[in-house]
Amino acid sequence: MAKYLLWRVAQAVVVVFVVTIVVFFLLHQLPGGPARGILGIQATAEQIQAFEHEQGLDQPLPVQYFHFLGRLLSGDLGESYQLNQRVGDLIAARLPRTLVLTVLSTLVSLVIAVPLGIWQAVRRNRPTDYVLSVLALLMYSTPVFLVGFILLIVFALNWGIFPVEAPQAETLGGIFADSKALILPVLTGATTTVAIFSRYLRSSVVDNLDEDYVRTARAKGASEARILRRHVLKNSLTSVVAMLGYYLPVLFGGALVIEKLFNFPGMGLLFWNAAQTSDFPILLGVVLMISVATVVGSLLADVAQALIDPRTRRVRT
Amino acid sequence: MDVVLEFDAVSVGFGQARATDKVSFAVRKGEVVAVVGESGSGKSVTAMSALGLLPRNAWSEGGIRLADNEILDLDNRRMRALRGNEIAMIFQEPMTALSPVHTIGWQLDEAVKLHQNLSKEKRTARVKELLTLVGLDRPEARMKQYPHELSGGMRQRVMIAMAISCDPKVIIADEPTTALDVTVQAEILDLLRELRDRLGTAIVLITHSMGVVADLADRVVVMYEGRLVEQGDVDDVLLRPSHEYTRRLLKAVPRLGSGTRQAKDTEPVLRVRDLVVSFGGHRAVDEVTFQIGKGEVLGLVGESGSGKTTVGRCAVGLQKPTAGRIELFGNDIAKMSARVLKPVRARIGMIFQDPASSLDPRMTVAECVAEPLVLHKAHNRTDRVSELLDAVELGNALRDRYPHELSGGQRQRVSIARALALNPDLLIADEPTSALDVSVQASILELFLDLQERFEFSCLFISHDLAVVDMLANRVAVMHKGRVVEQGSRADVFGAPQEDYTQKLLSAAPVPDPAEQRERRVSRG
Amino acid sequence: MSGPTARRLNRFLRNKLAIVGFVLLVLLLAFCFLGPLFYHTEQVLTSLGEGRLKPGAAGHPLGTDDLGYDLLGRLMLAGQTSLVIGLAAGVLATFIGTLWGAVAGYTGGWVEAVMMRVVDAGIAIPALFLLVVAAAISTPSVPMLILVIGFVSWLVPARLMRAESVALRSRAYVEAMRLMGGGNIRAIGRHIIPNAIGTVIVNATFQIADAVLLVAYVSFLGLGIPPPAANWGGMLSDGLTYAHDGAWWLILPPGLLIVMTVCAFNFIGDGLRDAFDVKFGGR
Amino acid sequence: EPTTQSTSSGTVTFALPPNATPNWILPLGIPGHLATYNSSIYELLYVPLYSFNGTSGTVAMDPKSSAGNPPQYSPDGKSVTVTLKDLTWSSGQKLTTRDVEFWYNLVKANKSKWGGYAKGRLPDDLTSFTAKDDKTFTFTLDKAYSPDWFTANQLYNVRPLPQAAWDKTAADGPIGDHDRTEAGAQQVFDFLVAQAKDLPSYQTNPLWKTVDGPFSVQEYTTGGQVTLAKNPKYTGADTAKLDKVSFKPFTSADAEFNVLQTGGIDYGYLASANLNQRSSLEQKGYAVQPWKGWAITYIPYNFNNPQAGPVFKQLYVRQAIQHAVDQNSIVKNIWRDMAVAGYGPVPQDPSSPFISDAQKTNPYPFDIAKGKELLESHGWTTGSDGVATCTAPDKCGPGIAAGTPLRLTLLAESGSKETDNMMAELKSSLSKIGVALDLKQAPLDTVLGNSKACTPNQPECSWQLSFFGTQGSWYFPAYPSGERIFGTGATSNLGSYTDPKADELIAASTSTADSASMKAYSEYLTQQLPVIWLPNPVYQISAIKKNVTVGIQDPLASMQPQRWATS
Ligand SMILES: Nc1ncnc2c1ncn2[C@@H]1O[C@H](COP(=O)(O)OP(=O)(O)OP(=O)(O)O)[C@@H](O)[C@H]1O
Ligand SMILES: Nc1ncnc2c1ncn2[C@@H]1O[C@H](COP(=O)(O)OP(=O)(O)OP(=O)(O)O)[C@@H](O)[C@H]1O
Ligand SMILES: [Mg+2]
Ligand SMILES: [Mg+2]
Ligand code: NI
Repeated sequence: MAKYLLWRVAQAVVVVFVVTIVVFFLLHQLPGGPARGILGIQATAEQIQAFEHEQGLDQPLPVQYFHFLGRLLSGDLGESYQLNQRVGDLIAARLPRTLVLTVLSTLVSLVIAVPLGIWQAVRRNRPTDYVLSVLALLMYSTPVFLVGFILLIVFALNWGIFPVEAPQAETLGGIFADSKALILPVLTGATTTVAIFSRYLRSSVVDNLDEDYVRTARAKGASEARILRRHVLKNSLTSVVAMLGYYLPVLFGGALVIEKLFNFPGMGLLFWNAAQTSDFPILLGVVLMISVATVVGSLLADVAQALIDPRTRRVRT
Repeated sequence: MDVVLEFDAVSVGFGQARATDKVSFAVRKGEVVAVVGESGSGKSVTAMSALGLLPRNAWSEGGIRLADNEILDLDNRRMRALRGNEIAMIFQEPMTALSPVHTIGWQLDEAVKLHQNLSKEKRTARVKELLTLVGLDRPEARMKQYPHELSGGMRQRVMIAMAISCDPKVIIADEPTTALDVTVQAEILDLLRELRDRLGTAIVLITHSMGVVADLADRVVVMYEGRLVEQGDVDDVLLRPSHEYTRRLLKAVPRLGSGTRQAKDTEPVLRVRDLVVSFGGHRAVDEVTFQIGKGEVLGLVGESGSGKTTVGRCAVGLQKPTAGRIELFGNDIAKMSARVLKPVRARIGMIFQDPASSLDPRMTVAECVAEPLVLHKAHNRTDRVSELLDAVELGNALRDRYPHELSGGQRQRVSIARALALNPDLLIADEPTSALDVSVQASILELFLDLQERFEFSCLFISHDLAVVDMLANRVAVMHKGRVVEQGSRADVFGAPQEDYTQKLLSAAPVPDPAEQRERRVSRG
Repeated sequence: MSGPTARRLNRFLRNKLAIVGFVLLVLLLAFCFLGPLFYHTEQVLTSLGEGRLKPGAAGHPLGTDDLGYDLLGRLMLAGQTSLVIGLAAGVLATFIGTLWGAVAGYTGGWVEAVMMRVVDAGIAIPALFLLVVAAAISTPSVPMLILVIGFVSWLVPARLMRAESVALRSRAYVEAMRLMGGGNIRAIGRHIIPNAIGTVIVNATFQIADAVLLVAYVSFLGLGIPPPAANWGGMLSDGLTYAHDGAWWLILPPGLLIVMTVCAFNFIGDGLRDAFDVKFGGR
Repeated sequence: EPTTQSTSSGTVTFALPPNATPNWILPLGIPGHLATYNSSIYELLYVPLYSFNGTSGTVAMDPKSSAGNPPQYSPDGKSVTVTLKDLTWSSGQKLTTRDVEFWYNLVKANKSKWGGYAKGRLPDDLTSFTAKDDKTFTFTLDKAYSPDWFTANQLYNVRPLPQAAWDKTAADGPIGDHDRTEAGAQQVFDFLVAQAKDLPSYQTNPLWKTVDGPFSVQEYTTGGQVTLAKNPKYTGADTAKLDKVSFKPFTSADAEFNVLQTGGIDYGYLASANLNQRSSLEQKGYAVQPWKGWAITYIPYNFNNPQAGPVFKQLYVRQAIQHAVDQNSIVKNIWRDMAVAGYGPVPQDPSSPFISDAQKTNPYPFDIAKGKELLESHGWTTGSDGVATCTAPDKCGPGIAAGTPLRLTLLAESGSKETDNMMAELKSSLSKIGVALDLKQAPLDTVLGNSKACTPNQPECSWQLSFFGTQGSWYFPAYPSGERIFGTGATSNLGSYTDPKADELIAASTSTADSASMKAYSEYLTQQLPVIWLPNPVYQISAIKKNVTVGIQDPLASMQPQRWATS
């Protein structure tokens, strides 16, 4: 196990390197460079030049990359061109919000989707299955923006049950203290993913229900509910676990639309604004973090799969 | 005596097709009824209908009474209370019947938990006790293992342990000992007998082994083409069969000591030297050495879990040995790259111990059999497939079925047909006839001998049926606890066994004569 | 009435919703591609004077948008873009992703490590960023969007498929096939993918839905095909601007069409799934 | 009816524009930190020498919020003398000429690091500083300038700084005359910038406690939440009426609008799409009023583009194109009247002495037939595909070959519904005169990055037309002269427009005291069409609680919260 982990960590380092190189290269493909975006149309030629010099943008690309790496090795992600903060601080300030939001909505989504998927598989091709499918798909194909919008109008503006804004505190404690304000954003985040998890689960449960071991469990006298919960679910988790592994980077990437709608500045917004203004240090910092999360996510998914399905553990010839 | 389970004109069908037609028989308390008959005659589906566990696409009619309950009328909840507790079933193919992602300890524990209100420790103790009862070594370690880490026979014993866990009133055992060597089989039969004697458990025993019937059954029911053709006392049926099919069946029973083949001295096709395989420190195969010459059949017999399947898998490179050297057609397979290995493998046929899992569930019978032909771009595939299916006595009607729509024996024959499709130079046959009734087995063996004589292929024949090995093998190797304890020509090993274990094995093989078998049993222990 | 294909068709047809989905898809295609032949509208030249008419206005059953384009006609035009891109990008992503993941999972070892790390790297670079870069260096068109969307969406199916593939590669029937001298291609094509078909199909249907929605996102980012081209997702997000006004006629029709498309594909997907599910239903 | 407790206690909550998080407090901007929401805030803490705004109805100097009395230019226009008002730093020291000198020394020694620098402008155009006494000083200029221009565009940037508190090189270093040597000035500048880069300390750093403005910092978070409290030690004439003003950041206009609807902010904004909600907002106690901007909006022609340049150089082509722009309809239907049609280089609204009659009346009204006619009479023929091609090169103009089609590409800013619609409308109406427009959209930043002033042989000169004016293309300082956008060779003259007469008029407007020069400039460029003139959208559509009085909203986009009042 330790050896395997070490091997994966080595791969991870390579991935992160490659990703930063690719992003670095792509960034510099953007026409015009960042100076214009940062300094605005009013900027004079001198200012642009001074800016490019100060940020080292006038140096050859590889040199710039090595500077970036050098700083990275000393734990420095650099400083935003525009926000007057260090990228590390910016991420540290945004991340708790994003994590709270996405972790909670993924959990809520799973809590809904898992029973839903199983239930639909059991009632396969019956009216209930059809209706639930349509509902899940309705939620899926409605853009997050619209879902959030409807929730806001109904629950916050018309009925006034929940606040219109997500918690404005910057610390985890503060965010949870205002948990009522979290409900709408979390629900918004959860709706679209319900369909994803539930439909994959439905599909694998349908397959597994026809397996012989289910017959054995029935012969033991296990109730259908127990069979689903204890036997079939575990056997059906492959795709859901793979999806969850994919969600880790999404988690770190933030949920732009929700952040925008509920005035909840998080990673998504940070990245989006940086992309709009070519704030390279932020872009690189966030991408770096997401790539670490991706590799960790895929590692966790692989480990989880091996834990769930012992047959995948075997070493191949 | 009181009837605990009664089948009253039970028919089971799939769509328009009828698998069984008005089968009626009854089982009384403390009685062992053996159901024998043709492979595919509907034994398994009849048995499953008693628990209400038919496949989804099946229908059934008639009456099934379990004690005072009309099974077909029961609702789910009441049915559940009966299953496992009052009536338990040992399924035919233990690999697929166990959940692959749960440990066997968990699965057994659940069986206990569902019907008995015991504390966790007590349950664990019970599980251990059950595993010991069915003869599994190191129960503690076994509890933590997953089904795929067990040998075929061990899985089967787990199924048995599961069935007896709640001391049910009725046990339906569908081929419970096919994967067990005769010594373990004898123990299991003793266990069942003891259960019957102690608790008055009624047992429906579906089996192909007339020896087992003779050993355990009180009454025998014979099925043929979906109908019940004969039933009666075990002595009557086995010694004085009235139906023509029963007679044919009994005539086909192979007998130990009828073998004629001699050892050959040809250049080796497969050489295994000092093979060691360990799984997590446990040596499953321990310094095994043997070779098989061209045109030679090596019978590999031995204890369940002694490593026979593992040896077979190593021989073809499916399992990486921990140590040792394996030469196929003169080449060391450890040194062969995948590219070199591929054509070599094409000269090998393999019949897996567990046919259900070795057939792709999404391929029809014809597609399964045709697969090797497709891979090697053979011509006239359709004809060849028909020919092969005919040879293993599977009618054309089954061509388009999927594996799950077949009986256990039918699946096994598909697997045989597939292995023979390319006329291999080396055949690894892992319990190839365990699920076949003796009459079909006889014709398959005949086919085998015929082909073997014609194409001179070599074969590693793993089997528990000593009579079959006696009939086919040129040489025999006996495995016990991972070691080959004895090997030599068939005549030597079976005629004058040197080792204790071999002697025990030979004496434990049941014979299809109830009286004789009773005597043998008494003399044994 | 025997033969695997006939039985497959039979199973497909037994799923009533699959037929509904199929009919729905045909109707949608007819609406978008044949509709304009019967219902002529001006979709190039604007007429600001006729902007923002409510449904039922003379000659405009669904009203008009800000620029005076007839909404019904626009839905047809938009549908062409959405359906073509959705279908093509969805199929492309599923195809590449499935193959990639299956090969990686089946092969294992070094190959798998490299292939899956490529996927990780792809996932790690936010799609948003790639879209912005793509927009900056080329001019959007339907084929380009198909490529770009296909390129950012094949990663998830690759991941999913690899997970399935790893689980399936140790099955005895795959081993059996390898023993017969079967190559990797056959193992993947004939055993691994068919036995993971449920996941593949669910994913494909999601991919199509995703692509339809991504087109909207992409036009919001400025990577979209420039006006007067339109797509349902774009119409929907445009309409949302007026949501506070209760302008349901700007939101509901494109929204419904998207939902119908997503449902249609999903239902067909379910039907296909059933068709490949050999244990399902009778003979 | 929702009310907030804030208004009753004399606090006003102001909604910042989406993603505008204040992050710079030092009144010496450095590149990247020059956003208006930063200067709007620090101007309330550090009184500028001269403040210009439009709160009086016209854009003009606002003596009340300026630290200096009106400047006195010498007759030759080559020096300017200023007398400071009686202001006091919160540390107790008086505002003196030393504080102005401190600013001058810092800027002079660090001009390349200073964000406001442009070659030839501040501080290059100030050759020396002489203090007559504590209150009066003189700047000597490098040459004569138009006084109006110089005050509004140059002196406007001068900000007296608290020398007695800031003239040090380390946090615990001694106060001294470090700024008087070049090296010392550089050290002080670097020290101040380093302190300003420590955003989390803004709330606590004693450096920022020394202020002379009507407000002082109470809260300044890294997330952009800023609260200013009335400065009790303020001694000027512009005392704050409010106790507190709070600036609240938002992630999007939608989020802001939601909060607005619950009454959570006193002074917010809405998108034009939400104008239909006006009456509902009014019921909730808001007054909705446009906040006009001192800006113009346009699409530059790239005169140096190898293909389209020669075509653009033809005035008749530009005239034809301008005739095809239906500004009134665009204003009415696309901007919902929240924009003002623009016909020339001077902001059209609020009206000013700078605007010419020609610009007011629009010489090129919307007229498709006229536009088509202009092209046809110059040798262009519309083909079957609706695109005009040059069929008589002698009439088309120099450099235009026969067969040249009038097919142009326009790179437009994305992300705004109004802009998308405006571009679609433009494409549609231009097609009617035979001009095919290929639209491409990109984020504002990309558009700006792409639209550089260039020479024909440079690869980046491939752009032809570009639009970046969703929120106005160009915001002017108080004096709306065009030297930076239409002067030959100016950096922000993106399309490389060049016209000797225009240059002459621009020079006149900046260097002579002749106020008619601006009018002449306005008239000439209105006729010459250096760009496509488009409607200029308002700075924002404000929604202000009815119990809050804010006066006229400043077209220069700064705020005077000291004059806001609650009732
Ligand atoms: N799901 C199914 N669909 C269609 N036919 C089936 C299905 N399951 C079993 N059959 C058919 O029903 C018949 C009876 O099958 P069953 O499994 O009871 O046979 P069996 O007597 O147990 O045979 P064996 O000894 O080979 O296990 C066989 O011909 C088989 O092909
Ligand atoms: N994948 C595995 N992981 C761990 N242990 C294994 C694995 N495969 C086999 N074993 C162990 O190896 C031993 C030999 O197994 P094998 O399947 O070779 O027995 P066998 O002789 O074929 O028995 P049977 O006659 O019951 O089929 C058993 O103890 C089994 O538990
Ligand atoms: Mg059977
Ligand atoms: Mg075995
Ligand atoms: Ni900075």
